[in-house]
Amino acid sequence: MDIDLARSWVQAIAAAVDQHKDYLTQLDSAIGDADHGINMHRGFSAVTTAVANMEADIVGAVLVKAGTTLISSVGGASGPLYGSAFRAIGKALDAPTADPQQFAAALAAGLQSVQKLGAAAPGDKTMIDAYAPAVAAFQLQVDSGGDFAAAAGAAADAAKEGMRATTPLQARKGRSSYLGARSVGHQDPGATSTALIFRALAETVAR
Amino acid sequence: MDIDLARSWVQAIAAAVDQHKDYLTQLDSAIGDADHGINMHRGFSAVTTAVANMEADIVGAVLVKAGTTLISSVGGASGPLYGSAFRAIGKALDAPTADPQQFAAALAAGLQSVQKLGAAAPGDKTMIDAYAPAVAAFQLQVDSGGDFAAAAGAAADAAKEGMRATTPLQARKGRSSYLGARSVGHQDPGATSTALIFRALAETVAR
Amino acid sequence: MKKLINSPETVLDEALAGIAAAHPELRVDAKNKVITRADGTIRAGGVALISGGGSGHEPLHGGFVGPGMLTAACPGEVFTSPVPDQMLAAAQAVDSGAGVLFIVKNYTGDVLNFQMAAELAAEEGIMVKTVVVDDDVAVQDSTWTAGRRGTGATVFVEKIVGALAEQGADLAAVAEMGRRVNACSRSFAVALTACTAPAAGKPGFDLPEDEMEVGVGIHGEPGRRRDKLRPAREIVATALEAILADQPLAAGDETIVMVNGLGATPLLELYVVFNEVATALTGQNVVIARSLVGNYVTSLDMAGVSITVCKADADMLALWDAPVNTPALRWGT
Amino acid sequence: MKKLINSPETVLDEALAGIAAAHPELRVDAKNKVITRADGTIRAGGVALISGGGSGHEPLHGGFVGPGMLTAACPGEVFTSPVPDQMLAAAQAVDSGAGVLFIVKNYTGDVLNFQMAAELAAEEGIMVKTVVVDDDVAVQDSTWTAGRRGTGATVFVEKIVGALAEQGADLAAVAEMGRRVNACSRSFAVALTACTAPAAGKPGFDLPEDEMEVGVGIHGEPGRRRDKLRPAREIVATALEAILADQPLAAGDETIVMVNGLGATPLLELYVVFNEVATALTGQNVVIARSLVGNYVTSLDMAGVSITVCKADADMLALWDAPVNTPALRWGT
Ligand SMILES: Nc1ncnc2c1ncn2[C@@H]1O[C@H](COP(=O)(O)OP(=O)(O)O)[C@@H](O)[C@H]1O
Ligand SMILES: Nc1ncnc2c1ncn2[C@@H]1O[C@H](COP(=O)(O)OP(=O)(O)O)[C@@H](O)[C@H]1O
Ligand SMILES: [Mg+2]
Ligand SMILES: [Mg+2]
Ligand SMILES: [Mg+2]
Ligand SMILES: [Mg+2]
Repeated sequence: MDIDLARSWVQAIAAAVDQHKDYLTQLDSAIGDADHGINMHRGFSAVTTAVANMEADIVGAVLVKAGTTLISSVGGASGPLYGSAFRAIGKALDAPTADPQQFAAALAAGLQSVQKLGAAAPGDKTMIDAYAPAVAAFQLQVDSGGDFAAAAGAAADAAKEGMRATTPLQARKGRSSYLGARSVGHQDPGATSTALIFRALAETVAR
Repeated sequence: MDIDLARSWVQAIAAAVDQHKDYLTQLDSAIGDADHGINMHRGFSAVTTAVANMEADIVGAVLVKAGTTLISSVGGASGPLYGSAFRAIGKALDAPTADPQQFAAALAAGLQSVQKLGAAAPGDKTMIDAYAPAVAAFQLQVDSGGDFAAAAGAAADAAKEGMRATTPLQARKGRSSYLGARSVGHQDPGATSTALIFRALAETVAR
Repeated sequence: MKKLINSPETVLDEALAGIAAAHPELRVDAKNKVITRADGTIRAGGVALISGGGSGHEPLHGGFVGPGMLTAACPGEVFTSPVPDQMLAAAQAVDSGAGVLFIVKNYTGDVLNFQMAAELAAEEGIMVKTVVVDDDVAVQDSTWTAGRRGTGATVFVEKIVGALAEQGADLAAVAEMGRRVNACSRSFAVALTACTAPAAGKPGFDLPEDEMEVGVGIHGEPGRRRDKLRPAREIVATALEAILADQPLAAGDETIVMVNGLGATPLLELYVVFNEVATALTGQNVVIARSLVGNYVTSLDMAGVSITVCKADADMLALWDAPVNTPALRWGT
Repeated sequence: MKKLINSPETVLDEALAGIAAAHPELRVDAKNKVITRADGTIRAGGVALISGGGSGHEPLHGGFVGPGMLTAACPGEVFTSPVPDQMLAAAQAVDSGAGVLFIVKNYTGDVLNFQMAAELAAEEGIMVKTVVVDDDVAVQDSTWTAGRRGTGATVFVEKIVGALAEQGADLAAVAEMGRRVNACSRSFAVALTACTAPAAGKPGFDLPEDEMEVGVGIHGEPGRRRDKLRPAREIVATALEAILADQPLAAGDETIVMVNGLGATPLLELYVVFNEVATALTGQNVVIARSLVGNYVTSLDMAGVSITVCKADADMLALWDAPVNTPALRWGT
């Protein structure tokens, strides 16, 4: 991964969020407050602008900028969580390029930072349920010799599976937890946007 | 007409209003504020109670009482208007009985009092459009030798016709006048309750 | 019908009991349905102000009873004017001998019932004058109608006249000021939804998802015409056009402006509307000297807004600023 | 969607412009989205109170900025917590050196964003303490949830703590009082209709004509359960049962009670509800020492009501009675 690829990744996320904005909001309408698509859209639109012409000499600079921008523009629960994730990922990538092993470690640092901030565990029906398996799948591919594209593809698939697996869960964190048993049967909006983020990574890397 | 008949008349009005309450409200909903049935029902329920056990030695006492009770319990436009009408009718009947000629004059006094208070002319789409033809028809029957029952029957028919004739009119008085041309095509609620009042008279007298 | 009530028949009595429980500064005469100030009435020799009208417009009128505003309010059944007995009882309760001013919104029912009350009060030796409020420019030609409706300007009349009465002005002066305030006030309203009167049980009219009623009153009746729903900016332009056509305003004129929610409109939206009104008026160099944004003259659960503009002179502005201490309007000391 | 707006994207900016135009006593920083008092900030050496949250709950929080209550408010997008930059800008604008108290409703988003702001402010050398309000007993077991939501008690905390700050108490004392008020306050809400967020464009949920959502929050989300619509008396019984189960009240206890409309509920109905609350509590010899009935913490155009009960001690009652001068709450001198 290099600086341009990092930039392409966040731009690809922005495009995906733009496309799936109403879907994310609709998911959040069922078990939340009907703003997740709007929040993500506001955030990644700002990110696109922020990273467009920025000078960067390390990969992480773009991602730290993305994270900081998310924090400053999203609000809600997802803003600080995704913002910290991208900041942590970026901080771990302090060179002009990153190899798959380094990127795996960075993704893990991002996950850790979300969990530190939000205190959610796997199974709580949050973005963690897509993020954690994605990180694990990425690492597994890298460890078994897979290249960046293979790792990112595996991560995207795992995130999607994790996202799907949130449907039968009862939420224990975030706004949907207020619904108690009524949160069962709905897919988590944050897990869904996390799946978009990893799919965007896979597609960017594969290009 | 004697005291018992007067009492029976207002009780028959109360019964008719009770039966047609929702219909009156529905008519008022189209071109007014959806309370005419409720208003009339509140008023004539109070009248029923008020005249139930009252001592009276003249016919008018019952009707004055009815009018005073309407004023004290109805509110809205119809309360003072019907209240004054019944008070005026009652004041004109200061004997234990009244013959058809006397009753015709009393009805006319009632009409005059409504017009003095409300300043509506025939054709303004108000209760006047049922009341005025009823009074005229009653008088006509009496003048041509008809008995009380015939006169009351003619009045009821005329009131009903007058009520029907309000439908194509544009309102110029009361709340429905605010609708301008949009009031056209709806039957006036007050003309409808007036028709009920004269029908109740005809049925009471015929019994 | 979705309402937080026990039964349509008991709404008014129970709401009055709630008002009594919530506002120790008010006294609620449940039998006569009269709301007065708990601390007696008014200062000795002062003119008493009595208003009233159908319920369903809260905080009007009960919420405006208190020092600097009304002396008494007479709530009728929902959307039905009160009966004369109420106003008579109120007048008897609060008259200091200096007389009472009836503040009446121009509806046939209200006018007739207050008129009967005035006659009854006169028979009891109480001096009565009446101000009829008729500010709604949606109702145009009074030879073809019952005359313009009384709506938002009622708040302006009650506040300004209340301050004058508090200063000890006599009945004639108080009534004259009421007429002046009314004469320089205009209102216009639009509704996005119909309201549901508890006893009627269903909305007063059906309104498609993309339409609004233009020129509505405050009793759930349809307006002058139906139109496609438009952006706030265009709605405000329509309302101001009607208001200014009837009462032109010149550069430098000072106004009191109320943007009033009809019941179900979020305050957030009322501020959006006020922004449009302010932009439009200040664009013509008209000064918004004072303003109210909120729910003051409602129409149960109707979604919509009314805009009232009063071209105020210095006297009126000074009286506006005078202290007022009521449940719904409170400032100064 | 029926809204008096120009576009979903511009609602917040335009509403803030409307607030600025309507309230000369407030200063609205449109760029940073911060509302402060126009007359500078607070008295020298005083603790500043900053609150904020998603928009759509007006008058909360901007309507509570003023002497005796908040120093600044940070409105987020509709139903979305503000971003840390807003609270940082607010803290920088109003800190007198005595520190700022963040009053935060307990939602993951609000808590995280205020937490980040607190870190940023600390880096700027501003002392910050935070009170998290979590009064909603509809959310029960915090090991299974994000913890109880913050709703109506926010008004109590802001008012009482605002009075204490005005008296010159230091940051620790002010924060401690905030925690005390929160600890003795409980809320419960029901909704008769869903609300529609402008950007979402349609109601958050479908609710049949004869059903209600029981135990809702203030963000348009469905409640704990759905139930048949019931008379006000039974709804109040359900709410008080939940409140009293969590915070028992004994005969003689003094309370501050708020019956709060969620946005589209007529004041007439709120008084009916308050009457039921008053009847129930006084039936148990619990004293309603102070009360609020009206729209204070709304949920856009949701029809429904929340009931908040604070078991208040003498300090709290005295602070409650202290003067307050904000757009939405005003009394004393
Ligand atoms: N404590 C948490 N840890 C991780 N993710 C969380 C947490 N709380 C909420 N989320 C995620 O945030 C998503 C909601 O984001 P969003 O709708 O933007 O914010 P809000 O809930 O404040 O409206 C949820 O679907 C969930 O995946
Ligand atoms: N000026 C008037 N003269 C005669 N009848 C009138 C007048 N104004 C209104 N009405 C009658 O009153 C009826 C409405 O009565 P009601 O609904 O009880 O009162 P309100 O209009 O105050 O709600 C109208 O249908 C009309 O027949
Ligand atoms: Mg959300
Ligand atoms: Mg009517
Ligand atoms: Mg009526
Ligand atoms: Mg949100």
